[in-house]
Amino acid sequence: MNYKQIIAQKVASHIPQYSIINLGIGIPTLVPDYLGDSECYFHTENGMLGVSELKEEQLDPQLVNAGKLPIGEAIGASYFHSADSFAMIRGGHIDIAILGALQVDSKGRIANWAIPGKDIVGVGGAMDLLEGAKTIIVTMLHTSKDGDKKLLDECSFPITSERTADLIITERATFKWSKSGYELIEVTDGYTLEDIKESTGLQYTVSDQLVKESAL
Amino acid sequence: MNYKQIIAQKVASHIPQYSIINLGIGIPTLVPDYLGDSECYFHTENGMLGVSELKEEQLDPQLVNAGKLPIGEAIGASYFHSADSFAMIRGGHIDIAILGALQVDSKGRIANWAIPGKDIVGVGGAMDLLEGAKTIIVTMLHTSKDGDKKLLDECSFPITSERTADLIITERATFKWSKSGYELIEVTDGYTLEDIKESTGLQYTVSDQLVKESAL
Amino acid sequence: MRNKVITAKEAADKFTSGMTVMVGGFGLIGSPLTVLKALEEKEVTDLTVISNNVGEEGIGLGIILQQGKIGTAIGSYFTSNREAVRMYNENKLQLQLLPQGTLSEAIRAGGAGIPAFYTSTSAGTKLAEGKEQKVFYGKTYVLQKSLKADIAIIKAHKADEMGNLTYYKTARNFNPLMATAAKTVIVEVDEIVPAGGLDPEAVITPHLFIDHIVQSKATLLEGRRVEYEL
Amino acid sequence: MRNKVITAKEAADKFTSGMTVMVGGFGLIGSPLTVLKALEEKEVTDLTVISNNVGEEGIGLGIILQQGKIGTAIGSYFTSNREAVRMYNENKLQLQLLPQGTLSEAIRAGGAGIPAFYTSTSAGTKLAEGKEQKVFYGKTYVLQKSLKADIAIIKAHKADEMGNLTYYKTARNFNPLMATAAKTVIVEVDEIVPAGGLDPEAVITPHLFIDHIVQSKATLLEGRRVEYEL
Repeated sequence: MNYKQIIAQKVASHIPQYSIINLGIGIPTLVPDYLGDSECYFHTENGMLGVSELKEEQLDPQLVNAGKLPIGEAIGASYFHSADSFAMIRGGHIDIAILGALQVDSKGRIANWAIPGKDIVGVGGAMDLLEGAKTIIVTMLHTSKDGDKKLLDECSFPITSERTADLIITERATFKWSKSGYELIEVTDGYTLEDIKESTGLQYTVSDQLVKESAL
Repeated sequence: MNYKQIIAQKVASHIPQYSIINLGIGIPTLVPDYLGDSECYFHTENGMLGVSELKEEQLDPQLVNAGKLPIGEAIGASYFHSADSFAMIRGGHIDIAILGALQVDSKGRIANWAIPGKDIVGVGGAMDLLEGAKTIIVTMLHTSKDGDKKLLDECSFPITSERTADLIITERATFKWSKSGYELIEVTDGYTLEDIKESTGLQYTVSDQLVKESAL
Repeated sequence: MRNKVITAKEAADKFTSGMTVMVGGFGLIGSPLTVLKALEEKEVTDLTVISNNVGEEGIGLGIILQQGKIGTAIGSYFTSNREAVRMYNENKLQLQLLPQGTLSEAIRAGGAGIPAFYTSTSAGTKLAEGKEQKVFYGKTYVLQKSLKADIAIIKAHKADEMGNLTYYKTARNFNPLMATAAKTVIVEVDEIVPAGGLDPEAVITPHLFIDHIVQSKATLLEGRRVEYEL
Repeated sequence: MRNKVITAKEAADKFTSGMTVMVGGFGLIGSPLTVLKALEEKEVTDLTVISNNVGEEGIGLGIILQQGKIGTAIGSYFTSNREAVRMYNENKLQLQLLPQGTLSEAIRAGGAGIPAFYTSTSAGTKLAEGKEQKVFYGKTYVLQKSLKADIAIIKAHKADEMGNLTYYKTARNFNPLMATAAKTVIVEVDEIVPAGGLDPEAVITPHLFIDHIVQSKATLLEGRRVEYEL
């Protein structure tokens, strides 16, 4: 498995059966591959509940997800206009949004829509999803290609919302938001607690449970 | 023709072809009988465009107008929920609302939802229609059964909206709202200008056109 | 697939005293008559009911009104149930009156994560007294806060097993809105079809809004009469 | 019945410089491609365009962007048309960015007679700077004013001759909203059927919103290509 697949598989392990899920572009779109028999329903904010994997014979240029990529239609699907779709999101009717992020900070805030010094020319549905989804799962590589930290004490990029992300899942580790901030609940085989400490700028505590597991 | 029919016929003469019309309960429901070949479309605020006359064989307890009376379904009808229905009304998409009123005053304001000293226990869609319809036509008997004036300098009943009514049509006369207030534009055969003056409390001017007609 | 189908009695058992409840329908039309009938047997008091009317005297929502289970009613037209007016006069019922368009929009807003909106409806009238107002483009608007509930009981025509819904003619009214604005949503339907049995383009309420489905055992007849097959 | 059918050229002739125009579609999906193509020949400048994106480079709305006919674009995601970004940098285009949910709700509000509403989306971010805010139940919300237009050009699947509309899959998107929020509404459709040819329960846009109907002559193909049969 490559890094993206590792992340997608870890995300899948945190998803309860029957969840209503909105998938962001990139790594999140791989998550359904790892859900196995668990029945979940996929929402896309351009106006559909019941996204399914695309089969060749279904290809329809007018049936796309929020990344404008072709998708399939599951049994029991439905279509709605953009205002109704975002009413679902903002109104708290989506169980889980799985998003990518450029940065996350110790306050649980994510940055995923703008880069300082570059023009701010697109936001899409990211802010609405962060405000409205009941659970936010962030998927991202732990560091940049150059090894720069992306899990920071404070985001240097503009934040997307004041809302805290519930889970941050990277190829190295999983952090869960709790009353006292992020808690490291899982480390990928092959990484040590020291590895995580060195590559992570945001403040976190180590879960009791995790310590036991890594002591094996 | 009885008084109600006289009023309904007069209203019909003011309705352009292809109008989208919302009919209040009572006299307004008689208006379609006098539209002849003029094609109009009827909206009912409980969620339908395309109300038609009820035919016996169509009787369906789940197909009703805003007065909860059974109606028919015209060709090209559509159904929608209450929020979309009132979005049409408030958003200015209904050409004409034909309403009953208890009182109208010199400022063009109508009172049709509450009576002083009685409990205020119902408002329905009256306020929304007054705010949103492009043209308001008020139908009413000129005076109460006891001869009390209902067209007054100022409403003694609580007003329904600050919005001015465009046309007031009674069994005796028609008043049209203009920049300088109401203008008497028509008097029913059998009534004199003096009759109207005596039975009307609201301020109005007499249209030049009307004076010519009544001089015949 | 999760089994969403429950009985009317099971639906009634989800009610507890003091709850805020949305009830679909325009009078008896599009009202969840079977669930309302089952509520007759449920001991519960001091409900706050959000509904356009409170049914008819002793029918539909009027059943539990008559039993004294409703403490407050929020709606647009109570005139059609004389019992509601009488109980209001006897101080046995609180009433909150909203214009019908403001009521329906406030329910939609509740489901759509909008805490408040502005409308010109009621500005300058008795119903706007005490409400926050704001001028936009020279015109006065009233601030209306959204409405939400603990439970919504609604009526639809068909449900598939997943909970996708279609409605029937003017029985649609407030139902699709209330489906979005409560923590628990119970729909009473004329017919339950298999998953995939409804046209995806014609689904009005997507299944994510629906928690429980009840098979209707009530038929609305002419003259505001109801026939139950219980 | 009034004849609402016009040609794409007649539709284009309704545009004048300086107008505010809503254009349906999520990128090219559900975009009125035939009318946009006809606008290529229409001399018009300084349009304010309200649309989620501004099409693709040189396709759809991108055609008239390239021609310099758009002065300001209001939308949620301009990143997908690099030409828009380039023109913005060269000061040839003004951009106003809104979150997608705020954009769609503002258009709905424009059509629904709601001058403004509150949303928590964007609160605490750069996009909320300079906007009026208000606290409800301890949380901060941003005031968003509604959007309206002089003309809306939208895409639907089928129209009956009266102008009732149905849509096709995810090509629905912003179209039903824009149908409600402009003084003149022009719909481009795949098929025109006789009055009464659509199921009243499945009509998404009732005919009262539609002024003109144009037969589509464009087909969206794989890979964001468009084929015209002009």
